[in-house]
Amino acid sequence: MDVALAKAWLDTAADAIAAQADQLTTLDAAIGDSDHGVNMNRGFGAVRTALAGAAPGGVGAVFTLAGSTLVSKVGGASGPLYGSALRALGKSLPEGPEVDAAAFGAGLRAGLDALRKLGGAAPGDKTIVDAYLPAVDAYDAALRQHGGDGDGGLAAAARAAAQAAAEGMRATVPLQARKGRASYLGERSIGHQDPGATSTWLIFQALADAAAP
Amino acid sequence: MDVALAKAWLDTAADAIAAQADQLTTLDAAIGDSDHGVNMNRGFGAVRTALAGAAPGGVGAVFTLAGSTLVSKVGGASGPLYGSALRALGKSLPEGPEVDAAAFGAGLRAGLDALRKLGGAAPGDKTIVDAYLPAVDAYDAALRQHGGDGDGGLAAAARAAAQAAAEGMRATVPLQARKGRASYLGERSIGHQDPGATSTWLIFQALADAAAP
Amino acid sequence: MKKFINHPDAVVREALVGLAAAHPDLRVDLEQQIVVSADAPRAGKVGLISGGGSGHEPMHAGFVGLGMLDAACPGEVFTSPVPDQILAAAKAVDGGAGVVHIVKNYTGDVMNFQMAAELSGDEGIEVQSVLVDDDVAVEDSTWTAGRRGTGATMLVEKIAGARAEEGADAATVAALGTRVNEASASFAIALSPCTTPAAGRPGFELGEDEMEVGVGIHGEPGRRREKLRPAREIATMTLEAILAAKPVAAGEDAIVLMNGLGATPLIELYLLYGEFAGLLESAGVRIARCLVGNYVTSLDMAGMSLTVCRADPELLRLWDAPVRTPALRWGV
Amino acid sequence: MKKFINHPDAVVREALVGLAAAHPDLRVDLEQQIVVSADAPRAGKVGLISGGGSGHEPMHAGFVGLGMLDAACPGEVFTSPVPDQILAAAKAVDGGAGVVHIVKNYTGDVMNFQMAAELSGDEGIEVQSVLVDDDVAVEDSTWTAGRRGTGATMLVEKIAGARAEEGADAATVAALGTRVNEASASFAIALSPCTTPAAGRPGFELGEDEMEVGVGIHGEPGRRREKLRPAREIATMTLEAILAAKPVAAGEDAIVLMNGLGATPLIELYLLYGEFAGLLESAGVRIARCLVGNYVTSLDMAGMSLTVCRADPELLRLWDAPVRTPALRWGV
Ligand SMILES: Nc1ncnc2c1ncn2[C@@H]1O[C@H](COP(=O)(O)OP(=O)(O)O)[C@@H](O)[C@H]1O
Ligand SMILES: Nc1ncnc2c1ncn2[C@@H]1O[C@H](COP(=O)(O)OP(=O)(O)O)[C@@H](O)[C@H]1O
Ligand SMILES: [Mg+2]
Ligand SMILES: [Mg+2]
Ligand SMILES: [Mg+2]
Ligand SMILES: [Mg+2]
Repeated sequence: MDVALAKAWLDTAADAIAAQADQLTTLDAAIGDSDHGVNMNRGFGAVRTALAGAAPGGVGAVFTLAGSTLVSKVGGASGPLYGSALRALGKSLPEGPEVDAAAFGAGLRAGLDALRKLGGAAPGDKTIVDAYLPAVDAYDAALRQHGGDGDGGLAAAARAAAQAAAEGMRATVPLQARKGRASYLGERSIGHQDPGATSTWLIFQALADAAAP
Repeated sequence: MDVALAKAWLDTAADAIAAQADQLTTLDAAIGDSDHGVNMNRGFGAVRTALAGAAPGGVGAVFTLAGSTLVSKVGGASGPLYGSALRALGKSLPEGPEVDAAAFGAGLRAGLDALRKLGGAAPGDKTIVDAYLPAVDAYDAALRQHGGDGDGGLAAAARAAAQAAAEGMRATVPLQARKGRASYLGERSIGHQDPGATSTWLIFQALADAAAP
Repeated sequence: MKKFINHPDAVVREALVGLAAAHPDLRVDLEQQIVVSADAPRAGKVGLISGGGSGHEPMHAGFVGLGMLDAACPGEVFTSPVPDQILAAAKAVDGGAGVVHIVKNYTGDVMNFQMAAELSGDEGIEVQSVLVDDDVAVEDSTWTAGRRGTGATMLVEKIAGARAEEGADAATVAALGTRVNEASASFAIALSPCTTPAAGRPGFELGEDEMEVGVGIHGEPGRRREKLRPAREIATMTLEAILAAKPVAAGEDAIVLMNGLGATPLIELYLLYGEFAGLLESAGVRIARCLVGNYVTSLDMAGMSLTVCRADPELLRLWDAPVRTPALRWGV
Repeated sequence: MKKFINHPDAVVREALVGLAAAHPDLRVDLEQQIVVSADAPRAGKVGLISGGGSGHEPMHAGFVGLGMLDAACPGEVFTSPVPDQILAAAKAVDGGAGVVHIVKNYTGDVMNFQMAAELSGDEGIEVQSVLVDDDVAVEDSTWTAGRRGTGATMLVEKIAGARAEEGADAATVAALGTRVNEASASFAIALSPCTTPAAGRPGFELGEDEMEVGVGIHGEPGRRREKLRPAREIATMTLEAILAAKPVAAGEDAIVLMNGLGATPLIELYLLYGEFAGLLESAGVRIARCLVGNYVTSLDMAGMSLTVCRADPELLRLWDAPVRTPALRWGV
C-alpha cells in the first residue's frame, strides 16, 4: 500500500458513498434519523478536498488527515467513529511512502480497536462493528493463507475483507440494535439493515476496487 | 301564521340545517373558512333549546327570541345577519298569537332590510341576499296572485319563496363575490355556490315544509 | 384529521381550561368565554379588548396582560366572537375610562364588535374602535369586503397597549392603533392548508410543488396558486407586494414581524427572515425592531406572513415599553 | 418536500444568517458555526455551552443570552456538532472559570462533546459536563444506548444558566445541571413524521388514525405505534409513564414543560396542558411553574412532549431568575 493507493482508496470510497448516499439515508430513515448518507457524503467529500489540497508524504499521513477531516466535518455518530478509526490506522502505520500488506492489516485492526473503544459496541449490536470486524478478520485470514507480499496479496485480502463486510452487513438485518440511535426503537429495529454497517461495506468494497490489479 | 307554526318552522329549519351542516361546511371550505355548517347548526340548535325552554305568547316574540339567540350563539358573519333578520321580523309583527300571511310577508321583508342594512350587500354580491330577496319577492307575488287568507295562502306563498330561494342560490354559482370572506378570493370565488345563500334556501324550504297543509 | 383533542365541539373551551391552568395572571371566564387580565379593571385606565375566531394562537388571549390587552374574546375556531362576549369583556375591564376595541376587518368581526359597541354604549361604557386591515394581498376595491386584518393586529395591540398603560384616553389610544395599522402592511404564503376540528378535513388541496399565495389566516384559499419557489424568490415577491402598497423609504425605520402560520418550523422562519433582512438592507430600510416566531397563526397551516410597519420614535418607544403576557414579554 | 429554503445544504447556515440579523445580542460566527452571547467571555463566569443537531429550534441557539447559555453549537440538521465547533465555543466563552457542556445523550453528541472536552483540556480550559437523558419512553437497559435527552435539556440550561450567572464554579453548575436532569422525565407522542431538508421525504409513514408513541426528537420512529386516542387518554398514558419512571409525591412541587414538536398548534398544546394539569392536581402534585409552547422541536413534526421536573426551592429560585434570550425571557 503506497500513498497513491491510499488516496485512490479514499477517492473510490468517496465516489461509492456519493452514489449510495440516498440509499444510506433511506436505511437510516427506517431505524434512525435519515442522515447517514448525508453525513458520509459530506465527510468523504471533505476528505477528497483535503487530500487534493495536501501532499502527504507517508501513507499514514494520508489516513491521519482523512480521519481528522471526518472528525471535523461529519458530526453525529459516524463522524467520530470513522474518523477515529482512520486516524488510528494512520498513526499505527510505519513512516514512509509505502507499507506492506501485513502492516496495513494491523493498521485496519488498530482502527477497529479505536472505533470500538470510542463507541463501546460489541459484535451483534447492529453497528459498524458488525461489518468492520469480520472484514478485518477475513483480511488477516486471506493474508495468512495466500501470503502478503506485493500488491497481489493486498488485493486478495481486500477482496476477502469486502466480501466479509458484505456478509456482516447483511447479517445485521435480523439483529436488534443495542447501540446508537436504532437502539431506541427496541424490537422495531429488527428486520432492517444497519446504515453504518452498510457504509462500512462500501468502504471495504472501495478498497478492493482500488487495490484490484 | 301562529305560534305553533312559527316554532314548527324554526324546528324544521334546525333539522334541515343539522342534516345539511356538512354540506354547508364543504361549500364554505371552497370559498371561505369551513365553518358555515358548524355555525348554523350551533345557532339553530340553540334556537331549538331556547324555544323549548320558553313559552312566547306571540308570534313576534318567537322570532325575536330566535334572532337574539342566533346573535348570542353564532358569531361570524351569519350570526348577526340571520339574527338581525329574525329579530326585525319578530319586532315588525303585530302583537298576538297569530298574524296573517300579509303581515308575515311584510315581516320577512323587514328582516331582509335589516340584514341588508347590517351587511351592506346588494343583489349579485354572492351572499344571503341573493336567495333571500327573490324569496321575499316570490312570496309577495304569490300572495298577490292567490290571496293570503288562511294557512293555504301562506303555504302557497312559502312554496313560491322556497322555489325562488333555490333559484337564487343556484344563481350564485357564476357570481364573483363582493362581500364577506369569499370576496378575498377575487375571481377564484366564481364557480362555487354561496354557503349563505344555501342556508337561506334551507330556511325557506323549511318554511314551506312546515306550512304545507 | 389528527389532533390532540377530545371532541371537535369542545376544543375552544378545553384549551381555555389549559390556558387558565397555565397562567394564573389571567382570569379565564369559561361561562362568558373571555380572558381577562387579573388586575382588571384598573381605575382610570382605558381597557383594551380584542378578539376573533380561535385558531390564531397565541393571538389574542396570549397577548392579555400588562402593557398589552386587558381582555380577549375568543370565538369558536375561525368564527368571530358574539356581542355578549365582547360586552362581558367591556364590563370586566372598564375602569371608567372606556374601552378600545381592536377589530380585524372581517365581516363577522366587524358586525359582532359593532353590535357589542352598541350594547356597551347602552351600559354607559365609552367604546372606541381600531379596525385592522393590513393584508395587502387583497386589494381594497368594490370587489372585496376591504383588506383583511392579519399580522399587524399584534403590533397594534402591543403599541396601543403601551399607550393605554401610559394613561392615554380612549380616543388617543384608538387613534394611535389606527396609525399603526395605517403604517403596516402584511402578505402571507401557505405551503399547506389547515384543518379545523369541526370540518375535519383540509380547507383546500395543494400539490406537492405548489404554494398558495396571498392567503388569509382562516384557512381560506389565497389569491392565486403558484409553483413553489426558493425562499429568496418568495421573499422578494412578498416584500415587493408589501412595499408597493405601503412604501418605506430608504433611511426610515421599520418594525418587522416574521410570522409563522403554525406548522412551519422556526428554522425556516429564521432563514426567511435572513432573506427579508438582506432585501430591506439593500433598500436602505433600517429594521429597528423585529420578531421571528409564531404569533398570528392559522391552526396547523404551514406558511408564513411578513408584516412591515413604518416606525417613528414614538412607535419604537411604545414597542419597547414593558410587556408581560403569555406570548410576549420583556422589560419586566 | 415543501419548505421555505433555497437549497437543502444551505439551510443551517442561512438560518444562522437570519438569526444574526434578528438578534444583535448574539454573535453568530458563520465560519465556526457557533452562536455566542455578545458579552462573552465574562471574567470569572463559567461558560455554559450546549449544542446538538439543528432542527430543534429554538433550542439551543434561542437559549443563548443572559441567565442561560453562553454559546450554542448547531450541527447540521439532526447531526451533532463537530469537536472543532465546540472547541471554538469554549474558547469564545471561557472567562477563566472553565466551561460546562450540556450534552443530550445520543451516541454522536456524547462522542463529539467528549472529543471537544479533550481538545479544550489541551488548551487549558476546564470542562465539566452534564449529560441529559430524561426520555423515559426508552428504558435504560443493555439493549439501548441509554435514555435520550429531550425536553429536560432546556430546564437544565435555564437552571444551570441561572446558577452560573450567580457566580458558581464549573463543578457546582454541572452538579446542579445533573440534579435537574435526574429530577426530570419526559415522554413524547407524534401525530406525523418530519421531513429533513436533506432527505426530502418523511422519516416514516403514519396512518390517518395512528400515532407514534415514545418518539425522540430526530424524526425517528417511536417505541410503538398505536391507534390515535382522545387527548385525555393520551395525557393519562403519558403522565403514567413519566410518574412511573420518576415519581413526584403528593404535596411536592413540579416544573412542567408542555412542549410542541413543531407543527402542533398552540391551541392543542393548551388543551393538552389542561388535561395534564387536571391529572397532576388529582395526584396532589403542585405545578409550581410551567411553560406551554414550542421549545424543543423536531422540524415539522406534529406532536408533543411533556416534561415533569420535581422541584425544590432552589430550583424554583433559579427558574425565576432573570433570563434574556431570543426564546425565553423574563425578569429583564
Ligand atoms: N456505538 C457505536 N459503535 C459503532 N457504530 C455505531 C455506534 N453508534 C452508532 N453507530 C453506527 O452509526 C450509524 C449511524 O450513523 P449516522 O446516521 O451518521 O449518525 P447518527 O446516528 O448520529 O445520526 C449506525 O447505523 C451505526 O452503524
Ligand atoms: N355582507 C354580507 N351580507 C350578506 N351576507 C353575507 C355578508 N357577508 C357574508 N355573508 C354570508 O355569510 C356566509 C358565510 O357565513 P359564515 O361562514 O357562517 O361566516 P364567516 O364568513 O364569518 O365564516 C357567506 O356565504 C355569505 O352568504
Ligand atoms: Mg443518522
Ligand atoms: Mg365561514
Ligand atoms: Mg368563520
Ligand atoms: Mg444524526
